[in-house]
Formats: sequence, C-alpha cells, structure tokens
Amino acid sequence: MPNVTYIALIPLLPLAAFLILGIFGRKYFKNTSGIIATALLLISTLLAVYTAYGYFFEYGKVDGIYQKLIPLKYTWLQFSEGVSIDMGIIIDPISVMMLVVVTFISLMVHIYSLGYMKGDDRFPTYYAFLGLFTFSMLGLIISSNIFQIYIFWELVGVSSFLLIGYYYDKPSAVAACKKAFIVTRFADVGFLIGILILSFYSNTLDFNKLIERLTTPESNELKNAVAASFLGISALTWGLVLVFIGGAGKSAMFPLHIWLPDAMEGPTPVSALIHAATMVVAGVFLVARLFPVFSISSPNALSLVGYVGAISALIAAVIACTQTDIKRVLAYSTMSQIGYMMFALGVSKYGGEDGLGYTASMFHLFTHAIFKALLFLGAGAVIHYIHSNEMKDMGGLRKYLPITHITFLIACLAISGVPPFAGFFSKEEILLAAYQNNKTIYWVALITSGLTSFYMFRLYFSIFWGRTRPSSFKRDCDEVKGEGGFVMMLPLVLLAFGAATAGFIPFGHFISSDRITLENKFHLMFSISPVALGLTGIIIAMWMYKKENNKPEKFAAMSSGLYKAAYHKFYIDEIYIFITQKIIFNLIARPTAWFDKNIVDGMINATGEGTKEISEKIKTFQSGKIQQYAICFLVGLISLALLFIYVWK
Amino acid sequence: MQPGLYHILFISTVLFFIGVFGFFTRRNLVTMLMSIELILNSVNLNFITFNKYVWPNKLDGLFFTIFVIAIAAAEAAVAIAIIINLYRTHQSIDVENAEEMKF
Amino acid sequence: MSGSTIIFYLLAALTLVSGLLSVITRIIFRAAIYLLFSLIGIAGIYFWLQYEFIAAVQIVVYVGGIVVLIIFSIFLTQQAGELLPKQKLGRQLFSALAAFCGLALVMLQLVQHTFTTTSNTPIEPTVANIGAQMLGIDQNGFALPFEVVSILLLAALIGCIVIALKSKPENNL
Amino acid sequence: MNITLLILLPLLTAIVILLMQNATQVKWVSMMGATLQFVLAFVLLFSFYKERQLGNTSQMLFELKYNWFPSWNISFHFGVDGISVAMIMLTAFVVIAGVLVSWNVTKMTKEFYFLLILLSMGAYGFFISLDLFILFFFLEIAVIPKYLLIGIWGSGKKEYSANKLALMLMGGSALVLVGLLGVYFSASIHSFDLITLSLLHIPIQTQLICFPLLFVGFGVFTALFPFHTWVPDGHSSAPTAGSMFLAGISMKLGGYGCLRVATYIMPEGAKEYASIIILLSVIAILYGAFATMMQKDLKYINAYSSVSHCGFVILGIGMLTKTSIIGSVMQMVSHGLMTALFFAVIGMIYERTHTRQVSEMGGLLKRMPFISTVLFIVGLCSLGLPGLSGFIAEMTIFMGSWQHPDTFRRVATILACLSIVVTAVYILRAVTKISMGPLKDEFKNLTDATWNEKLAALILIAGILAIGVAPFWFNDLVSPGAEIIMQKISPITIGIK
Repeated sequence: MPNVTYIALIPLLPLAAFLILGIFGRKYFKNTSGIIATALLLISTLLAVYTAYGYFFEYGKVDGIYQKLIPLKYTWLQFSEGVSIDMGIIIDPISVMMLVVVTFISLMVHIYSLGYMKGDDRFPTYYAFLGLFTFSMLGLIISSNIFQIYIFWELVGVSSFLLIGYYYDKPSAVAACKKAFIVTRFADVGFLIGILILSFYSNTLDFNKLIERLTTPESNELKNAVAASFLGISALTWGLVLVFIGGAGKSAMFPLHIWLPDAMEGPTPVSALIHAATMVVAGVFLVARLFPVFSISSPNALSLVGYVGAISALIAAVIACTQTDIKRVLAYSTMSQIGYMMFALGVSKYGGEDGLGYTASMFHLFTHAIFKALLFLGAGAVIHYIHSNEMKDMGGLRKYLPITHITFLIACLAISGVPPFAGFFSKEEILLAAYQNNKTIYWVALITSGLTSFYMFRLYFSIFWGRTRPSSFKRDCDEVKGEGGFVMMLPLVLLAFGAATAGFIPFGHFISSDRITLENKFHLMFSISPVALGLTGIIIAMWMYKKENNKPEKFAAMSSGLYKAAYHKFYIDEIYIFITQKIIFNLIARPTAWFDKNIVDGMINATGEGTKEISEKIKTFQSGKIQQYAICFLVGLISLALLFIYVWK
Repeated sequence: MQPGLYHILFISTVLFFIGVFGFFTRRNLVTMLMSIELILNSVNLNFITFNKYVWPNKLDGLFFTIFVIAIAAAEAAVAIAIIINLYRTHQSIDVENAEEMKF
Repeated sequence: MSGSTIIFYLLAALTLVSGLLSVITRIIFRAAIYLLFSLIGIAGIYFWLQYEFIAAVQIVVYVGGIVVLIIFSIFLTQQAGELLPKQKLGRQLFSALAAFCGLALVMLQLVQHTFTTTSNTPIEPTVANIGAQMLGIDQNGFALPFEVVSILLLAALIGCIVIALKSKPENNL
Repeated sequence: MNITLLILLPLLTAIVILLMQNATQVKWVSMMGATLQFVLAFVLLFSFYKERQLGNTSQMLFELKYNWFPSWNISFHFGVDGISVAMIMLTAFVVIAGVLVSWNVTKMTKEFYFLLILLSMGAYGFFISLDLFILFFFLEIAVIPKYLLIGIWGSGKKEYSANKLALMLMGGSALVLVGLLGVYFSASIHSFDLITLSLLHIPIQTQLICFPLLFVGFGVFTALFPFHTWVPDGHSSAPTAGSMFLAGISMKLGGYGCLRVATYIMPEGAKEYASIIILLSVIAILYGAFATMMQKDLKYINAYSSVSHCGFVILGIGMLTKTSIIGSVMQMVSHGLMTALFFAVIGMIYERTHTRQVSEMGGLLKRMPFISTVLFIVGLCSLGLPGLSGFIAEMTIFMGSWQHPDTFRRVATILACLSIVVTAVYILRAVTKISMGPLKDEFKNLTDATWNEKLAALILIAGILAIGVAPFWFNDLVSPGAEIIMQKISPITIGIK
C-alpha cells in the first residue's frame, strides 16, 4: 500500500519552502534560498518517483485494473449531510503521472533559476513563489474532491499571478498579471457553478462517488441530472460544460486564451514551469479526471471539448506563424498543443480500444511538458544572453550557444513530430484517435501539425541561423557569461534527453480511460502523412528563414489579410477590450456609480433636506405672538368640539 | 319669567366671549390682563350658578370660586410684575413687541 | 315682572355692557373703570343669588384689590392721554367671528341640554357653614385645597418680588 | 465562566481611562484592556468547547438572568451559543487591532480611547444579550460613540458623514424598536426574552408587519440596499480605528440582529419575505461591486466592497438553509476581520503618503514591503482566495443557496457568483496600482510599518488564516446555533413557491 506520509510530503515540502522563504527569506536566506528550495524539491521529486514506481509496479494494479486509492481523507468543511470538502489524496494513474511530471519540471526550473535569476533583489521571494506554485499544483493533482481541486485551482491561479507580476515595476507585467488572474477567474466562476450543479445532483463532492453516481445508468442521481433541463440542455451537460469552461480558462482554450501570451511577461523559467508544462494543462487534467462522466453520461459536452480543442489548436498555430516575440510564439504553440490534448479527449470514448484518445492525450501532456519546458528554458538561455525577446535581434547564435542550440533543435524536432522523438509518438496516437472518431477534427489536426513544424522551425532558424546581429551584442559583454554555466545547462540536457526518449514509454500500459492496460499499436502506414507534412513544414521554414532574404515579407504581402489578422491575434484582444471597457465599465459600472451617488444617496439626502425644509416652514408657526396662539387655540378647540359633537358622536 | 339658571349661564357665556374677543384684539398687555379677568369672572359666575341651581346641597362651587379669586389675585400680581419688568426692558407693553420667544 | 327680575336684568345689562365697553374702548383708564363696573355687576348677581359671602369677597378682592392694582400699573406704564394702539381690522373681524362662533356653539349646547336639580336637602351658604367646611378635614372638607392655594399664593408673592426686583447694574470687573 | 465579565471589563477599562493623567498612560491602559478582552474571548471560546465536549447540549451556555424590570418582563438575560462566541471573537480581534493602529492619535487621546472601549462594550453586550430590550440598549451604546469618533477625529466632510451615519443608524434602530414592541405586545406572553419568544408562536399577522421592520432596521446597520449610503461616507470620514470598528463590528451587529432576532423569532415572516430579501441582497452584491469599480478613493473602494460583501451575509440569511446561515455567520466574521485589516492598511498608507487616491500612488512595494504584502493578502481575501477566510464564507453561502431547486434562487446564486469576478477586477486594479508599477519620486523616503502596526496586522491575518486554513472548527462552532434556527424554519411551508 502507498505510504501516506511520503505522498503527503510531496506537496508539503514545497509549501514548507514557501513559508520559510516567504517569512524569513529576506532576512536570513538572502543568498541561500535557492539552494534550500531546490533541496526540498529534490526530496519531493524523489518521493514522487518512488510513489510512481510503487504504484505502477507494486501495489497499484489489482486484477489488471489500476486502482483509485484514497490513502488519506480528512473532512475539511462539512456543508450538509454527505456534501463536504475533504482534503484527501487520490492515487490513480493520471495523478501519479502528473506528480512525476510536475515535480520533475519544477525541479528543473528550480535548478535553472539558480543561474537565471542570480543576482536578483528578490531572489528569496522568487523561490517562495515557486514553492507556493509547486505546492498548489501538486495539491491540485492529488485532490480527491472536486472542491479541493477548485481550491488548489485558485491557488495555482494566484501563484501564477504573483509570478507573472514578479517584475512588478514593469507596467506591462502588472497589466499581464491582472489580465491572467481576471480571465481565469472569470472561467473559474463557470467551474464553480458547474461544481454547484454537479454536487447538487450527485449529492457529493467526492470524485469517486460523484463519478460512480453519475455514470451508473440506474442511479437516481443520474436520472435526475439528465431529467432536469434548462434551455433544452440537461443539467448534467450544463454542469460539465461549465466545469469545462473553468478548465478552458486555465488551459487557455479559445476564446479564453488571451491571457496566456501576455503572461510571458514573467521570468522565463516561470513561463516554462507554469505557462507551458504544468498549470496550463490543469484544464486537460480536470477533463481527464471527470472523463468517465463526460464520455458515458454526456457525449455532447465531450464533443464540445473536442471542437473547442481543435479550434484552439488551429487558431493558435496560425497566430504563432506571425509572431515575432519568441516567447509569444512559444506561448501560442503551447495553446495549440493543449488544444491537441483537449480534442484528443474530446474524440475519445470510454474503455478499451476506443479510449485511445484518452491515453494519447495524457501521453501528449507528458511529452509536451518535457519538450515545451525545454523550449522555454532554451529560449530563456537565449534571452539571458541577448537581453531581448524579439526575433529581429537574434540570428547566428549557434556558434555562441552550442548546447542550447542542440537541445533546442531536439525540442523542435520533438514538437514537430519527427520520429523518433517524443512528440512523434504522442501526436501519432492523437491523430489516430481523431481519425477513428471524427474526421473533421482529424483534418484540422493534420493542418495544425504542418503549421506547428513550420513555425517551430521558423523560430529555430531565426534564432540560431542567419546573420549575426552585432547590434544585439552592444548592450554588455554577455559573450563572457556564455551559456549561463552548469546550473542552466544541466536542466537543458536532462530535458533534451527526456524529449528524445520519452516517446518509447509504453504509455497505454499505465494510463487508459478504464485503467486497464491498453496495448500500444503502431500504425506505420498511418503515420506517414503527418510526418511528411511535418517535414514539409520544416523544409519551407528552412527555405524561408535559414538565410537572410525577403521571402517572408513577400509571402506576408501575398496573404496580407490573413497575415494581418493573424499578426493581430485575430483581434480577440480588441474584442475583449471593447467588452470590458465599453460595455462593463461605461455601460454598467459608471451608471451604477452614478446611480448610487445621485439617485440612492440623493434620495437619502433628499429625505434629510426635506425634513429640514418642512421644519423651516413649520417653525414659523411659533411666531412668539401670543394672540396668534390664542386664536389658533380657540379655533382648534371649536373644531374639535364640532368634531366630537357632530361627527364622532 | 323668573330669571334662572339659563339666564345666568347666558350672561356668563357672553361675558366669557367678550373676554376672549378682548384678549384677541387688544395689544396692550394690561388690557389683555383685564380681558382675562373678565373670563375668570364668567367662570366664577358659572360655578356659583351651578352650585345654586343644580347642587344646592353642596358648597363645592362656592369654594372653587373662592380659590379662583385667590388664584386670580395672585395671577394679577405676577402678571403685573411681569408687565412692569417688561416695560423696563422694552419701554413698551405692546404685545407685538414682546415676541422674543419664538423659533 | 317682579322687582327681583328687573334688578336681575339691570345687573345683567350692567355687567355685559360695561364688560363689552371695557374691551373696546381705546382709552385705557376708562377700560379699567368699565371693568370695575362689570365686576360690580357680577358682585350684584352674587347678591341676587343670595351668596352674600362670595359677593363680599368679589368686591373686596376684585374691586378693591385687583382693579386698583391694574389702575396702578396703568399709571406706571402709560403716558396720560395716549390712545391705545389700534388692532388690524382683519384681526378684529376674525376675532369677532371666532368669538361669535364659540358663543353660538356653547349656547346651542346649553339650550339643548336640560339640567336636573338634585333633590337632596339644600345647604345654606352661610359664613359659618363655609368656614366649617373650608377648614374641615372630613370628607366634605376643603382643608387640603386651601393649604395648596395658600402655598401657591406664597409662591406668587415670592415670584412677584423676584420678577419686579430691579436688577443691579453688573460690575464689569 | 461568568460572561458578564465581557461587559464589565470594558466598562472598567473605560473608567480607568478617564482617571488617567496623560496620553501614554491612556494608551497602555487601553492596550491592557484590549489584551484582557482578547484573552477573555479565548477563555470563552475554550470553555465553550469544553462545555460542549462535556456533553452540555443546551441551546445557550453560561446563562445568567437578573430581573431588572419585572413588571414588564425585562431582565438582564445573558448567554452565548456558537454564533455569539464567533462574533465575540471577532470583536476581540478587531478591538485589539484598532487600539494598536490608533497609537499615534494625539488629539484628545483620552476621549478617543474611552469611546473605542465604550463601543466595544456595546458590541459585547449586544452579542451576549438574550433579552431584546437589553439587546436594543447595547445596540444604541454601540451607535453613539461612532458619531463622536467620526465627528471629532474624522477627516473630510466629517460633520456631514457623522450626521448621516448617526441619523440612518438611529432610523434603523427606531424601526427595530417598533418591531420589538410589536412582537412584545402581540406575543401571548408579554416578554422581551429571546428564548421565551422563540418558544411562542407569534401571530402571523404580526410577523408580516414586524419582520420587515426588524429586518430592515437591522439591515440598515449591515448596509442593506438601498439603505447603504451611510457606509461610504461614514467610512471615508472616520479615523482608521473608527472605520475598523464600524466595518468590523457595527455592520455585524446588523447581520447578527437579522439572524438572531428577526429570523429566529419570526420564521414565517422570514419565509414570506425571503424572495424580497434575496432580491435586495443580490442587488447589493452586484451593485456594490460595480459601484466599487468606479471609485478612486481607497476608503470608498473598501466601503463599497463592504456593501457587496455584506450583501452575501443577507443573501445567506435570505436563503434560509442551514448551510447558508452558517455561511453568512462565517461571512460576517470573515468580512469583519478582512475589512478591519483593509482599513488598517489604508490608514497606514495614508499616514505615509498623505493621499488616498489610488491614481496618485504606485510602486509602494519597493519602499513598504510589509504593508504592501498585507495589502495583497487582504485583497486576495476580499476576492475569495482559498486559504483565506473570504473563500470559505462565500463558498458555504453558495453551497447553501444552491440547495434550493427553484429557478429564482438558482439565478440569484449564479448572479452572486458572478460578483467574484467583478471583485477580482476592482481589487486587483487597486492593489496592483498601489503597490506595483514604478515607484513615484515623492514616495522615495517612505518607511515601512512600525511595531504596533505590524502587530495589529498580524493579529488580524492570524484570524483570517485560522478560518481560511482550518474552517472545520469554525463550522463546528456555528453549526448547532444554525441548526436551532433551522428547526424553527424547516417545518414551515408557506412562502416557498
């Protein structure tokens, strides 16, 4: 059986790092904070690997099925009979896999940051935030309760906010962190309402019970949830769609993706950790967690997931081809790849061979985490060297940054799906799953795959080939610094090794939709077309960008409308700004404030003023003239007498 | 017809309203005081009349008349003291001029 | 028409006419004198009702005390030969109207109401009876109101003195 | 323990303050008094737990009753249940923090602290009273000092604000008084005793008249729409500790009254008017949130956000489920701590920058890391970050509200949920503008928090974390009290469509 203490320590050690460095870091660990955090996380990583080994090879499998184990559960907040937030640990294939991925990538980023962030004023704070993020992400992964996942969901959101805004004196970073938080927050409301709906019908918040109750066709809960409907759509579908909106927000799915490119304002290692490898796949993880409910009880919601994923993948790939900031290119590429994972889930079915999409999605999540982290860390090394994010400042860097160059190339090959690198295997599985279930999505995915290799190699050739730009070396003597030393190169090499070899893991053995071993079948014939398409993309990119020439401009001019639209990210940001500024601010908030100040408060003040006015009027009766009083008295007396005598007898 | 209760009540009522009229129209404080005396007298007359014609077995009306007379005397004394004091401060005993106690 | 009746009407006329004159004359001294006659008329009615003691008190206190006090204060506050200020006509008419309405209302009620005389044995309003009952402390005694009135008179006495005292000029030290 | 100590201790402190000679003595005496209150509140909490663990299940613990006016059935009747204990803890936290942040008051120090301590006495008395007349009496005690605090030590248009606040709150208490008298005279036993009244059945006609009176009367205190306009003006003019007490304690008097008095003794009325209450509270939540977006002054921002947050309290009561009632008590405590902390931070910033306009600040994190961190924490609590108390309270209210299957309440809940996005927008706009971005030149020489400010902030943060990280103890504390209220409400069938 799993060792609860060890598993609990995996998230708690980063938390300890956060608390120690956050409270005492500035005073006592000014220089050693990086070492402390890295050491703690190393222990976490080892524990995660140990747990994974134990789960997959020792106790996890019972009768050929990987068990969902809940070794720890503690009632944290009881809402009503049966409905409570439990703080628990769930151990099943996807959570164990994610534990390894998150701790490993986080460890790489911790090590890398020792070099990258060296000399920064707020070094301890940086590591404290990284610790907070790692804790929250690990907590999210092992959540056994849908509300627990929401809690950690918000916590990763806030740590992402803190890390994006790390360079807080840069106004663009401040704007970006706000945007990221608010957009994901908006999506989280959907998630929250989804939780409310699901918990109401299933009368539990516990994942295991919830999935069980909502997938058993005979259960009353499922019948009620399907029977209740709003706008012609069943309550269950509503709930799942709303939960998916939460996931889409965090995973930067169209149209909630606008925060992700801006989030690149954070330090590059942070982008690698949060906005490429781990946090942004939380949405995929969430859908995967609830996958049985999606696929068995509400196929409509699942197909929505598929289409949103496919659209996001395509749009992001198109936009990525036109961006010039290398981190933004990578950001759009991330969005595109997450789109892959999403539609892989969307086209999947529950159980057996039909569940290939599920396995493929998780597989891609795994490999993508490795090669995308590698890409970002490589980009970080370049930025560290050049002090610019713009492609136009780069070129010919292969001579100066040899290790970075090689590892970056490996990552690019991996993401383009060139065999035998990791991306090839996972992508091939995804395409196969799409081909079997939904042809439309398959074609979208195929086009996207070609675009992916094009923009990745556009990036690669622009950075490492072509003419060296002397202007970029003017700033300071970074040649001396070289590639940033051992601590920055070690993660690159380790990740490159992973990107090259991870594809050979027989993933279906470990992770499948019904947790029964799925044999990987390799379809050589099927994989020809995507690989060929990928290679075509690489060749076009080589032709256009390897040497300095004017082909890109020509090409851009040729397809000017599309190019311009893609360069401006299809104007989605502008639409958002229109909605928030014009509609929410000017049409709702401003009139509300005006209404409050003038109407509501005006009414209160008018009451006061009115009282004053009336009393001013009334007080003149008190004229001080005694005869007036006497006359009033007599008139009043007579009237009263008349009233009493003749009216109220 | 032998004058009786109603006749006297008529006298006292008329006297009362003469007093009221005087109180309303006079501006001199002393004359207003005189109107009040008329009103008081009409009340006294009522007391005595009722005592005589309605409850001849009691003397309550008579006693009240005595008390009213006593109180009227005291009241007149106090009122005149006030009037004289007012005259000292205002050089006038016109009621229109004594209207500080307002608002 | 008996002598008693004639006397009554004369007294009534004296009272009402001099009362009315007292409130409408514009020479203040005359007003005081008319008041005097009106009070005497009332005293006459008391005599006519055979309440001699009250009539005597009326003459002593009112005629001999209050009217003298009033005349005294007129001398203190009024320049000789000065006419009283005229009230606004509107006020006069309105006051008259109000007073008349009140009168009409009261008279109407009086006329409609029938008073029934008690059949108990009458008691003579002799001085002896009055004195015995006024100072009596039995159930018909008026000792307590008597005491209360005497305290009131004392208070009025002190009050008069306090009010009428000339305030000393303040020492501005 | 004897809970009258909660009243006697502040009273004694106030008297001793009056006897002191100079400002330093006054400060230390009030500090000592506040600390003793703090300790006493913890003693109460633990002895309450101990009693409950020993199996004492009576509704009210530590009951005391002294006849005061027997012919009208008025008595000093005190007792506490979990809800009152929670509110007392809140008061103790806010009082000690308020005393600490007022350390620099130089104008009429003695009177200032005297009024603060007097106000705390009113609050304690209110929370432990079980006799409605005495409860009303303490309610008034808690109002008057605020008028003086704002009128004398305030800033800006303080006379206007003080008048507005006092008049509106007095208007509210007038409604409460009328309502109380209505209940008193129509109950079959003429009594002001809460427990006695709760056992009687108040005639339904009376409930239909008196419930709105009491609810609106108490609602004025807790910023019920549209009687909330004293909140922004009052807060913005009040001195720091005044704002803290006002938002942290006074606004909770209203919420507690709505729950403990109005809803508890008139459940039919509550059910009949539930829809209106929900409607008003949802308006307050969204309206307050949108109005906050347009505010430029920090204190106005927090004041309007208080309107929005107190809307949740009313919403929780209006939903009339056990979970939502627990949630609304949580929200009261959480909002009390949070908003007190927010005002304390605003005070600290104002003392240094001499401005409260958000647009005039920037980059304060560089010079004032502690204050900015606290500002972040309080901002995050306000927008409902898990791990801090605001999240727990709001989620409990949402879960409780969602237990009704009818569409009206569903829509109301969803609208209330949407407000958390708006909250995020205005909080982040303000917080990031103040503490992030480039540092302005005129703020280059600012200093960070002093010991007393740090201590005050840490005490309040400790409270926020205690609920946010471990809500189960709080839930256990409040739950039996809510259960008893629900026992009166559940059997009623009218009013629910």
